[in-house]
Amino acid sequence: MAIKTYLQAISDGLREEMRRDQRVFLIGEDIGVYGGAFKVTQGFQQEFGEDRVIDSPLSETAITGACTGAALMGMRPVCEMQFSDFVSCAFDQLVTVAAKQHYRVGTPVPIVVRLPSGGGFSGGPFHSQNPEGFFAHCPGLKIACPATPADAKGLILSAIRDPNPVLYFEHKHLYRRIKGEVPDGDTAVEFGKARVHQEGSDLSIITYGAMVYTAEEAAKAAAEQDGTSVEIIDLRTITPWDREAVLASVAKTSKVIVLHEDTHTSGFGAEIAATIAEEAFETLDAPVMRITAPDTPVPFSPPLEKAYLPQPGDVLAGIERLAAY
Amino acid sequence: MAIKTYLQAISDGLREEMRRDQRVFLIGEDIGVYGGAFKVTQGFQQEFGEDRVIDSPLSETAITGACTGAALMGMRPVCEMQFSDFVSCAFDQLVTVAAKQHYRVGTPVPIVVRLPSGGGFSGGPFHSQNPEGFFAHCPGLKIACPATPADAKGLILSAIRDPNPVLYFEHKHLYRRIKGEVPDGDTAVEFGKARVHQEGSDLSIITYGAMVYTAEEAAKAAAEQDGTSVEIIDLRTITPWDREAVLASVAKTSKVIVLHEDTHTSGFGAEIAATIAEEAFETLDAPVMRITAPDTPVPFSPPLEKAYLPQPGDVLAGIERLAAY
Amino acid sequence: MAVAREATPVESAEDVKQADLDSEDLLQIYRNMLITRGIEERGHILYRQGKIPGSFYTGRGNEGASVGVATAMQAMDVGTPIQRDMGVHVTRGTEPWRIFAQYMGRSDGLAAGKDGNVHMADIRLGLIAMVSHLPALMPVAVGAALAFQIRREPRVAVAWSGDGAMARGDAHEAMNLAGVRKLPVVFIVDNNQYAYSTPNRLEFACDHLADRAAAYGFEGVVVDGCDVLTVYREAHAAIEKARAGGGPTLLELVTLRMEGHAVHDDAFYVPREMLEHWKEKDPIERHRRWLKESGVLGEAVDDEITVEVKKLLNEAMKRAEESPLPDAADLDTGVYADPEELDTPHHR
Amino acid sequence: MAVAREATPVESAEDVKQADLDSEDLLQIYRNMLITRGIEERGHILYRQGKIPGSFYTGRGNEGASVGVATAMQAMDVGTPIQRDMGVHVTRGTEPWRIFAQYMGRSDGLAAGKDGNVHMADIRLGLIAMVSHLPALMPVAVGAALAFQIRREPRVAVAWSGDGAMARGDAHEAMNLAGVRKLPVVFIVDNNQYAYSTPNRLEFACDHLADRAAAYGFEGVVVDGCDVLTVYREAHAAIEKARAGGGPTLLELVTLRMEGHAVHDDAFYVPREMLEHWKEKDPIERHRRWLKESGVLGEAVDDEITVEVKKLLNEAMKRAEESPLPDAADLDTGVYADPEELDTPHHR
Ligand SMILES: Cc1ncc(C[n+]2csc(CCOP(=O)(O)OP(=O)(O)O)c2C)c(N)n1
Ligand SMILES: Cc1ncc(C[n+]2csc(CCOP(=O)(O)OP(=O)(O)O)c2C)c(N)n1
Ligand SMILES: [Mg+2]
Ligand SMILES: [Mg+2]
Repeated sequence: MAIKTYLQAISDGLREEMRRDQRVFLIGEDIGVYGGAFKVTQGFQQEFGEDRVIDSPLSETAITGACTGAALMGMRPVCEMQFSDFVSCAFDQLVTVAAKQHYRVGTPVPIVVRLPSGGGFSGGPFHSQNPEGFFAHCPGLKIACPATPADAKGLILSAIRDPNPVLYFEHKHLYRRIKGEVPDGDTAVEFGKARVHQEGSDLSIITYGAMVYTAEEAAKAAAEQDGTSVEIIDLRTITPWDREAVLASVAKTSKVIVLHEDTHTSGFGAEIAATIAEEAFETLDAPVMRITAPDTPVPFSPPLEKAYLPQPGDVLAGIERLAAY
Repeated sequence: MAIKTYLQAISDGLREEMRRDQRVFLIGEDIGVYGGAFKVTQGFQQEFGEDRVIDSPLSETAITGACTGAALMGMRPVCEMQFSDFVSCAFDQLVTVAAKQHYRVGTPVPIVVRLPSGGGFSGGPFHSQNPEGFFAHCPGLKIACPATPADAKGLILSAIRDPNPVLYFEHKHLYRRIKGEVPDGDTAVEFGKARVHQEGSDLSIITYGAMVYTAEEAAKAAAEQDGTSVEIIDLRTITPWDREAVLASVAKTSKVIVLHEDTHTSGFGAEIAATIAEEAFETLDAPVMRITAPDTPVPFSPPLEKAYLPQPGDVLAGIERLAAY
Repeated sequence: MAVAREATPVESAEDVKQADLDSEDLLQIYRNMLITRGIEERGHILYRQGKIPGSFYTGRGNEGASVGVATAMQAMDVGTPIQRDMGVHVTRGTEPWRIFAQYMGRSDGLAAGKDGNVHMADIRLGLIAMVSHLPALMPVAVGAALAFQIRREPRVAVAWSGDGAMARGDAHEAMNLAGVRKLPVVFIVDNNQYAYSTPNRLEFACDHLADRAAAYGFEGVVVDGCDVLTVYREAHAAIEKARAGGGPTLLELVTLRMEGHAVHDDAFYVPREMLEHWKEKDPIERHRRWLKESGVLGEAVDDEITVEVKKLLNEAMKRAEESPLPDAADLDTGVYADPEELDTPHHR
Repeated sequence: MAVAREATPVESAEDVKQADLDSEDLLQIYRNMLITRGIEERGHILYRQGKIPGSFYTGRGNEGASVGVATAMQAMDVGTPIQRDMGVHVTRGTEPWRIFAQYMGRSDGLAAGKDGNVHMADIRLGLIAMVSHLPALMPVAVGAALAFQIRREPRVAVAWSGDGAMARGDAHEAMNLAGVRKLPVVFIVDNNQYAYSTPNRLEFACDHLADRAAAYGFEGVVVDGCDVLTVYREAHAAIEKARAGGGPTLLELVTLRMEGHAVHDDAFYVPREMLEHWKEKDPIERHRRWLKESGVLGEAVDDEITVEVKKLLNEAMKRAEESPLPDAADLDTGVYADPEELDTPHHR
């Protein structure tokens, strides 16, 4: 067990799996010589060679499509979008080709798309997005959004071993800011199993990715303020997502906030909220509250971006409102 | 006032607006000489010439991007995706370029993308989709899904005049099957105003597009069966959508089914259901029920496709279940 | 300005020998072309009888192009044939009855009714099932080639596109990546001069689509797609060049789409004279003539083959009609793969 | 095999006269290059002072290319400059203080703080604000050209791409559509030999990106991007050809990116000798030398211009710093346009 950054955990997971499984290779823009825009694959090309760590042309469609083809030939490709925002250029390859292949003709497409995502550093409308909500609507894809270093490693391992196309969202704001214990060795984390980030009894916050820490701060403030006990459920993966864990938490607390950094309308929070409202109708003591980014592009200038991103204060206000319901 | 097919209504709307406004032009695959895969623009090239009815190369990205550029130069472009499924190839141009332009720098992008959508004739996974759910998650786009000939015409007029990028979903199964009165002349239908397709008091069905008729059949059966009175709300546009009308109906009936042909998870139904559950928490007498296609690609073979598409019987069963709640 | 090479036609038996084809191969090509056309003709009838749901596409006029290329592939090679390439499926050994079952949406169709018509392939025969979105499998074929290159396997991927589909970004990104990494892939353009109703002149502005190869640093060749032997020779050369590490080639196979885009389309926009002219060039008739002139095919054998093909197809149709429709309960199976499914040969 | 033409350098004053430039134009080019570099140098300082949020990009080495092309455009023309093309904004009259305000995310920035750094443009100056996703504005520029063609206006659109971005599908679809319809558009490739850390040889496999023009049926020209006068001449010729109905041209302007991809990148992957070599070719120094040798620029005027530019930029920085940050209340305004916004000049 060692303390690692979130970024280091992803890097270690990739490296270990590449050592373990010759079929794994990486492809993306500037991931080789440069080691990736965020240096996740620094040193990889030296260790694994140019054949397994491929600096591709600026071609998200070709990168993604090539992964599908290589996967069909028995490889385990892992590609990187330089920023998750650019996955819009690979949308068709993911949604039309990779996602539907198995249903249509029964051939598995074991690919992983790494997606550095999220805001918080004035990246502006094209370097800050959380596009998971688009893909959550596409049957055939799986989606991981780790929050902790241990999950970052555990989920990248599972993603690579999964026989399906997996979108792996790695939150840039967590890369170097979040450190945590990462168990040594082969510690894959199962998809579809939520994690209780913190137990509580008065109210549940259902969230994932960087918002886990926003929830944590708000919960701490609430506890200090008037002893409100907040349970935080970290979904870890949103396709599949752990309805049972969510419903169990709601059954306990009867009040729930769904929190994400993606925009509001038709975000994955809508799915969670709709499901809770449907399945836990009898249990709920208050309407399910969604706290999300507003329905705008991600603005660049700090005062706007700060207002855009859900802040601990926003969540605290939500907790208070729900508690008073 | 004349009786027209849904297809004729779209065609008339386009033609009239092209006569009225020289800035309107059409671009798409096979829309000129051939008159479009569904013949919506038959005869248009003869009337308006090759400059205003452009047979483009097979290039959804270029078509959509070119519309944006022409719009920025003061034109009112209307493009056609041959099938709405192919809009996945223009995803980036819509979501990254067209949708964000006004927020970023204040320049309006008045384009319309026509999207023949929907299943029901063994089109299979790539000619039957209802991809509106993906785009409902993108701020900056507007989305229309007319169900009646009058709305088909009224909404295409509004779409062309709207200063924003509009996705106009025209349901292929309605093209020639649905006839109805279409008022003569310039009868634009406002975006964001739902239509009460049929009044009722026991239960509300919130829907749009072809599912309006599925709801109608089910409602009829329910009425005949035991006098259950179903109200059907046709949203007409899903961005923006008429929350007030929906909430007013729910306030009246206290029970609600959200129905769409798009797939379930993170479909627009989740947004509607989540919103109702949040805003009408005190009014609801039963959980909001979603009836949708399952989370699979659209299968080809008739028994599978029939099972895939929500049928009147499925809706009737939902009505019964909710009524008994 | 044309930059691609124009392939000279195969003329003599000597040419053919150089191309490594013996008499049995030449007859097999003939047989495969007949089966290909036979499947589509019968499919068309089944469609008119209401036995095939959805739409129906044929590749009449493209039998030489598709069979020629597939014949040049080795068993270990892989390909991503498209809507006019029934000949590829046939040549690589797809059983006709399964194709009819596919058309009819039956359980024994290659997509088991989940997908229809030409959206099919048998991965065990090295073919990857096309998607509608054209030409989205070009990058996929390039990825297969990438796998071969990484594993140092002497295998080649063959990627197909139509003339119209060459306008899409996927074609560009795929060919560019292949050129940069000198991947073992051969690009085939089925240039049948139309994309639905859109003629070549509204699709591209260079002389030949094969000219595009220069933009990606490899060779382009324009080939008469009605001449199966020339197609074979050029495909063989390109495939073996790729196998030897020589990188990609782009072969443009020029034909005319002899029927509508799909059966609902009477192709009124194709000039009648043009159709007449290309009818003369029919690839099956041409090959038959060549076989006869070259003494490879006598009347008797020709009759024998014709009867045999007819029998094969009639039995295939019968068997396909016996295949059950899928069960509605299968609707939501198979969206995701299970881990054990990775242990299939093509995944090792 | 190279197919593009290689532009011969402008040498004499005679050449220049033919290119329609008088002394004032030549000095204005010089001034614009100085302002361009000055803005980016000062921006870099502001960034290090923590006054610019996010990331920071410069186009050092590209001043000749960007100013040269923009000088060749007429006021009625439009363009979609990219991350190395500050010279285009400057040449077309964007006020430097608004660029600094843009960098700093202030209300007076061209994007009013909604977007940052080079993602900006003033549509009233005929420029369309770039998006990050490269080169997604190439089809947009083509659409502008389509509007001009439909309306029979003698206007030209200029579309920029980097060398790296040319690998993307958008570049292909845009150039193909432009070629097919012979649209009045000129494509500029800022080939600075790298895409972030990726060198040309991993981006494309043809000799020159300008060779690609042949794939779309128009002319490609390779130009020394450090030579502003040659850039001007070729851009002028291409733009006027387009205006006259001659269709598109692809100009590849070869330079070297003289700094990292953005300020966080020390560009360790660019060989030092290469940087040294290209430093000698600096476009500003080169033009200055040429002006002096041609007798257009004397010491006194040079000093005057230098002082004037310094003053302009210092005042601009000051003014920009006085511009307020946007109000959080503006967060959700402007997602949708209102109908009356269509009544702006560029929308008529
Ligand atoms: C991305 C995409 N857009 C539109 C279509 C609809 N479509 C199907 S086939 C076709 C024409 C294809 O032409 P070509 O590539 O020349 O192939 P052909 O059918 O002529 O063999 C079109 C437009 C499609 N399949 N994919
Ligand atoms: C579609 C897309 N993918 C990735 C990126 C990230 N990115 C920004 S600039 C850049 C390199 C661009 O290279 P080039 O086109 O040569 O322009 P240069 O920066 O060298 O001027 C990359 C990869 C992007 N902006 N857009
Ligand atoms: Mg064709
Ligand atoms: Mg570059």
